[in-house]
Amino acid sequence: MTVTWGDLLTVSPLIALTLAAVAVMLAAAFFRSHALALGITLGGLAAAFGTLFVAASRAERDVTPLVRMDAYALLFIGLLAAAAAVVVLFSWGYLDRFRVHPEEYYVLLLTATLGGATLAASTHFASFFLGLEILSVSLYGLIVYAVYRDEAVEAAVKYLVLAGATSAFLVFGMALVYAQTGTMTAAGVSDLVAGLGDDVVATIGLVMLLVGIGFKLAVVPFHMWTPDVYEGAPAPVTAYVATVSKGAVFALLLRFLLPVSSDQGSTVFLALTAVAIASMVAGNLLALRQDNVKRILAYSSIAHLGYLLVAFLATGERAGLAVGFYLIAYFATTLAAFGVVTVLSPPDRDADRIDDYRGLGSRRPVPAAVFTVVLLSLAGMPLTMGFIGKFVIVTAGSGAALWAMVIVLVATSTIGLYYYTRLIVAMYVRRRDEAGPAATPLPAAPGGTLGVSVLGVLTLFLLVFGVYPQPLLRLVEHAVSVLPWP
Amino acid sequence: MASVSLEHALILAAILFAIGFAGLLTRRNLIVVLACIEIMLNAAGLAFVAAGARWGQADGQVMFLFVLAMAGAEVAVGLAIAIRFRQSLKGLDVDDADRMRG
Amino acid sequence: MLSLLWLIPALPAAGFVLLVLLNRRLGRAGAAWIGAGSVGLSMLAALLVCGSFIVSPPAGDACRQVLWTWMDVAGFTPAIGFYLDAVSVVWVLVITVVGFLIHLYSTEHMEHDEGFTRFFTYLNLFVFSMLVLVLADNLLLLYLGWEGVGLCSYLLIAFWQKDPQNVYSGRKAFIVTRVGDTALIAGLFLLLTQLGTLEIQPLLRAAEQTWAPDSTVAVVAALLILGGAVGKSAQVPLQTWLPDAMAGPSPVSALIHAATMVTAGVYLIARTTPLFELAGDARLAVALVGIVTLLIAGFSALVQHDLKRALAYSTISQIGYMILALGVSGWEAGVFHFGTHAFFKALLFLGAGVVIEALAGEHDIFKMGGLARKLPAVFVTFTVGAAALAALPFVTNGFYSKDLVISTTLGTADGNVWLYVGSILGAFVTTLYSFRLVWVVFFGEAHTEVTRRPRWRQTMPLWVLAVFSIITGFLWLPAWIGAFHPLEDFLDTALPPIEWTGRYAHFAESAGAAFVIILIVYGGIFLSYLLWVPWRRGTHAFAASPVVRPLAAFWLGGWGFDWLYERVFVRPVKWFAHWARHDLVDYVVDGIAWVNLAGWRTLSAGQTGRLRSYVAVAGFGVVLVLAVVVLR
Amino acid sequence: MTILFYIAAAVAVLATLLVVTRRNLVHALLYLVVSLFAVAVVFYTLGAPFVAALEVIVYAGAIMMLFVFAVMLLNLQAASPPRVPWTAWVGPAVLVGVLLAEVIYALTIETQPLAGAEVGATAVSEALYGPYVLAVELASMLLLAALVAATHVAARAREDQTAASVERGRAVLHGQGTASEPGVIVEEGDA
Repeated sequence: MTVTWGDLLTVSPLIALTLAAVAVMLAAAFFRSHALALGITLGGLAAAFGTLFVAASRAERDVTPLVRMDAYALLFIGLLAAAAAVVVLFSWGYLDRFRVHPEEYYVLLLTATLGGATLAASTHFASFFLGLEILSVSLYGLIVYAVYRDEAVEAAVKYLVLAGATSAFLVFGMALVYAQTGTMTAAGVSDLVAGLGDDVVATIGLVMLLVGIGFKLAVVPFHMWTPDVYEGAPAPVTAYVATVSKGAVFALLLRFLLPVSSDQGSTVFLALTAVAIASMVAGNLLALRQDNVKRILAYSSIAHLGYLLVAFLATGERAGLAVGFYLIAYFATTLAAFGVVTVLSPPDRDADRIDDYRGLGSRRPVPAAVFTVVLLSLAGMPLTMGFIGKFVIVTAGSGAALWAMVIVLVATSTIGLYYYTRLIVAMYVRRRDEAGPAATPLPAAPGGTLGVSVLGVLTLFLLVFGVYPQPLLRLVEHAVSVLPWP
Repeated sequence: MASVSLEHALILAAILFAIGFAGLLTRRNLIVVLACIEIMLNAAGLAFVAAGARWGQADGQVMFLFVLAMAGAEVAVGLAIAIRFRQSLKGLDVDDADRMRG
Repeated sequence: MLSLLWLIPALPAAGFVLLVLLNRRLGRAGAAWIGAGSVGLSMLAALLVCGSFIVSPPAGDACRQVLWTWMDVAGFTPAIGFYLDAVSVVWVLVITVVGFLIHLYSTEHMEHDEGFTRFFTYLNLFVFSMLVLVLADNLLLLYLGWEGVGLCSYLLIAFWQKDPQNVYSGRKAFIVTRVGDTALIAGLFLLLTQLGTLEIQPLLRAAEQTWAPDSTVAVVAALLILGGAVGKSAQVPLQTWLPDAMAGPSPVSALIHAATMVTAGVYLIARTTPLFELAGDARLAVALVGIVTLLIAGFSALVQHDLKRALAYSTISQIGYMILALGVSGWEAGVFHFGTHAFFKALLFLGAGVVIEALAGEHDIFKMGGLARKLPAVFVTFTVGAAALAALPFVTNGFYSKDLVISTTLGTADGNVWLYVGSILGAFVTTLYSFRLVWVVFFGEAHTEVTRRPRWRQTMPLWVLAVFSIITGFLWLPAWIGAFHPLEDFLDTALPPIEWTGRYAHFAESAGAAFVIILIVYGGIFLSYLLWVPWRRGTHAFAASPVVRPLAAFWLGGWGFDWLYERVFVRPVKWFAHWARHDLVDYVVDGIAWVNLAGWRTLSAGQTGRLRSYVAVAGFGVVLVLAVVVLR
Repeated sequence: MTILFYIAAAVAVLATLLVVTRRNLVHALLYLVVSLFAVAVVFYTLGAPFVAALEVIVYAGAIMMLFVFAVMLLNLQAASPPRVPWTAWVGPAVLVGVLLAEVIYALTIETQPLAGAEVGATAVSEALYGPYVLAVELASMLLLAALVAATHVAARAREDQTAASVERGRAVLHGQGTASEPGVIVEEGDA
């Protein structure tokens, strides 16, 4: 099997990311400059985005058994690259205050995105595993990037140990599946799932494989690290962990385990149902009276991944549409949420206490307004993308008669409303015992203009596609139609 | 040669995996915790080699190589973070790393 | 002209956006002009559009305007589109006219409030949402407006956020109505999955074609919709939020919690009439909700000391009448009572607002008194409103609509004697409490000094509403007075006409039935006069006494009313008052909150920050799933 | 050959048990080397001589070397957490015991033969540079990421060797010290 020039063109988005990472590293070796690193990174991400169209113009094809560049993969690679670019733009002002060399940060961001892109295109255990590990290892470096912060170290240790352990489960599961069936391809795994029956060893393999996936998605019971890592990592990295790493793994989940939803009595289906319900309940409950904004967002992300699992477990292309659209909405909202945290953060710590947000409506009206829209979208309020996302999930879920999950989804969304409005109230309502703004006002964070403008764009995105989601829905529908739906 | 059954190889892998996992659950020394992860990864690699041997394919061994690479990467970053961990917490007890909670 | 339909909601929306964007750059005058002006223009647009609709009805007696398709998911294509028929015409006219008058009133009422711009921002958003609700041509857009008005209601109840009690009231309103909203959302999904569309007209046609009368699914769908209506319209058992909602400014109480939003439930049921026609059991439930609510709330209103709370209970009670009318298939009667109620109840709340303002924030009616001479304009208009509420015969709109409602409880096939008697009793209580307010507030000794008098922007809306509270009744005269019923003819184009097919239909339609009501109303007014003017002290003592019987026997013994009065009146009142104060429903809500908090506490304690416990949780999960795998 | 497998397996299990139970870190790491050697032998008996060699060279050689370096670098003996009492093992042992029982039970339901043929270095290399060529490139990126991450963390850690320098760095960050040029503050603390 040889790789042709045509194949290289097809995987050019991945190559662009790789080259960009190497270029940033080489540039930093000779000439330390934040602006240069940022420029190359953005250029690399733009190239990856641009080459998507090159790849799209070629017939979708498998490049070796490892990756398949079809519309589905391209959509997700584009999403990941766009999210990474947003994170990069947020990082500019943030890292400038950071007082450590920022170049390695961009190298790691690019390698992590490469890992995510590999996952989105992966059709084989080897690319699955390597993509996941590139992502993980890059994230270790990113989470601990502010090495002088004790919380960052603590977060990185937790993430590293748990990621390592769950990767071991993942590989063991892969080995069991391979031992039992002799296949390592996505198609083979899908066939296996479709005709699983009572093959106990293969089922154990699949469950162990799901441990690795579940950890990355941060669903119950693999969710425990989420709040600590979200809190400890620098805000833009948290945005990245919350979006790119989860989105990429979810893309992969759909590719490998699509037929799980066709047999609602299978063990794997039941296990995932339990995971989805537990995630929705635990995530929303844990956020209820939490006072750290990053932790609130962490817990709410657990719940949102639970919602996504409901979409995944619904059958048919409608489920794919729900997953795709909800992920895009989730990406935009989560990026904007952590963008607000980033923009507000003073140099010595992240603006993550709820007290930092009291009276924000009058001190920093634009970030406050953005955060309000974001929270409303997370709560699923109409006229935001969050609502459309939740709506497509509920239609998919009720279309597949997943009533228990749909009911839990609706009920727990109501709980979610409580802590989202709590944040909004904190921003706009001044308590009586409070003389002025927050007791220890947050020092003004300099250089946030770029970040604030990106926030504006994200908010517009959330609102426009909340009112007129049609184009995005069509795009997602087209992308997911290439998957082998039963 | 063929008298070793696949099950026994996989059971060996499972035993090693389980021991590593038990260590992970029990030991508090970060270096030992990292070693336990290595044990688990190694056991998973062993399972892959055994699986490859069942089908007489090279794929199992190839996957083992990637697991090996990943284990190396994990340990390199892990030990670097461990050094920083020691400075930050004046020790290596992972149970001390509980300042963020709730 | 009908093509301007979209302008009606678009204008308040534009006002809202302008107020948000310009916010602090606007002075008070600017905010007032934009806030009230946008609704005023919207009213003009509504008058034009609805006028042309009435004068030259379009084909099919309805018009539909689709702006764009919102989304297209799984064959489900909700459009951003508006639908205008006789029912929505009534609501649109009431919302814009009453809305504009209340905006005008607010420019003076709120003039010294620091949140002036914020107030109009919310109010414009509310008017927009409410118009979307009643104009929506599909249930999804309707739900959008439904949630929008809920949000505005929450924001406006908690408008004076400095007092945590107000914020609490806002939250209570939000949460309690959410219970209903959940039922409604479930109903919408049931309809969507069963009938494949949420577009109201096709959906109703599909329901008629596919569902047999009284089939379970029709009943369940109708009951879920009723659940939503019960929450929004503050009906039993979800009525508890409305009295607390009076924490908001008076114009808010008038607009949202009397005239418009709380009648959204009535609108919803009227809008989905064919569904309820298919579901006899659901209709019965509607009627029962209505009758129980109107009685409970009526008795509660009778013992309130807070002027606005008394009016709030009366609102609950009057919406109970509307719901009752819908429950006995008197669809048009319910809509009629909505229209009349909107005017006189808005009038009463605005009057109450002036009174409270004049007395420097005093809410307790027993600390008012003697205001007839000091605030003559308010006295006259408030009395008109109270008379309309009490259904004073012939001259008030309340008489014509309530008479019609009460007649339908007996005259239609769904009606029966018990509902009739209940609604008559309710009417009696209504006269007692409505005139009690008049006697106590405007007569007797003055207890508090008047510190401020209203100017034209407050009195003008009062007069206009007072006029409307009289003349709107003549739109539908009962058959025994004359054959003048343009409103009925107009509503017939959208709703099934009232069918006088009940056992006692002949009596119900006759002047005899009206005579009963006239008697009840006059009797009630007279009794309330006696109770709160000449016998006031006795009434107080009587009500306060823990052992009522000997006193009541001595006091009313010669009249022979004592026994009846004590059994039928005092005890139930006390019981109801007690019941209403303890708010059983509150316990349920608190219980849910408690369970959630307990869950949070437990789970949060599990987040120990310790890595090893995190690994253990994950390992435990894996072992559990593998056990299922192996044991299956 | 079979007997060799079982002996090596027994050694591996025993050595691994000792790894996780020994308090002395250096001893534990040495047992880990033994365990890895034993697994290498198992690989050999499974007909995979290539990975057996790699296990010795990379795992037992290179990776363990990293561990030893870390131990030497940090004088970890002194920083070791308190001894784990035997009671701490009960919970994990039960949990893991159940896990193991489940997997072993499932594995013994049916018996699968091994192919029996040795898969040598040539076959592995052909696979590696045939269908897996992209994976090899990805692995290189994995190592690059690890390199960059480890360098960043370790370099900072070295610069921050003493607590005092950390404090100095913080003081500068909080604006109490002198910040001459953004981006090099922490180095300045050492100078």
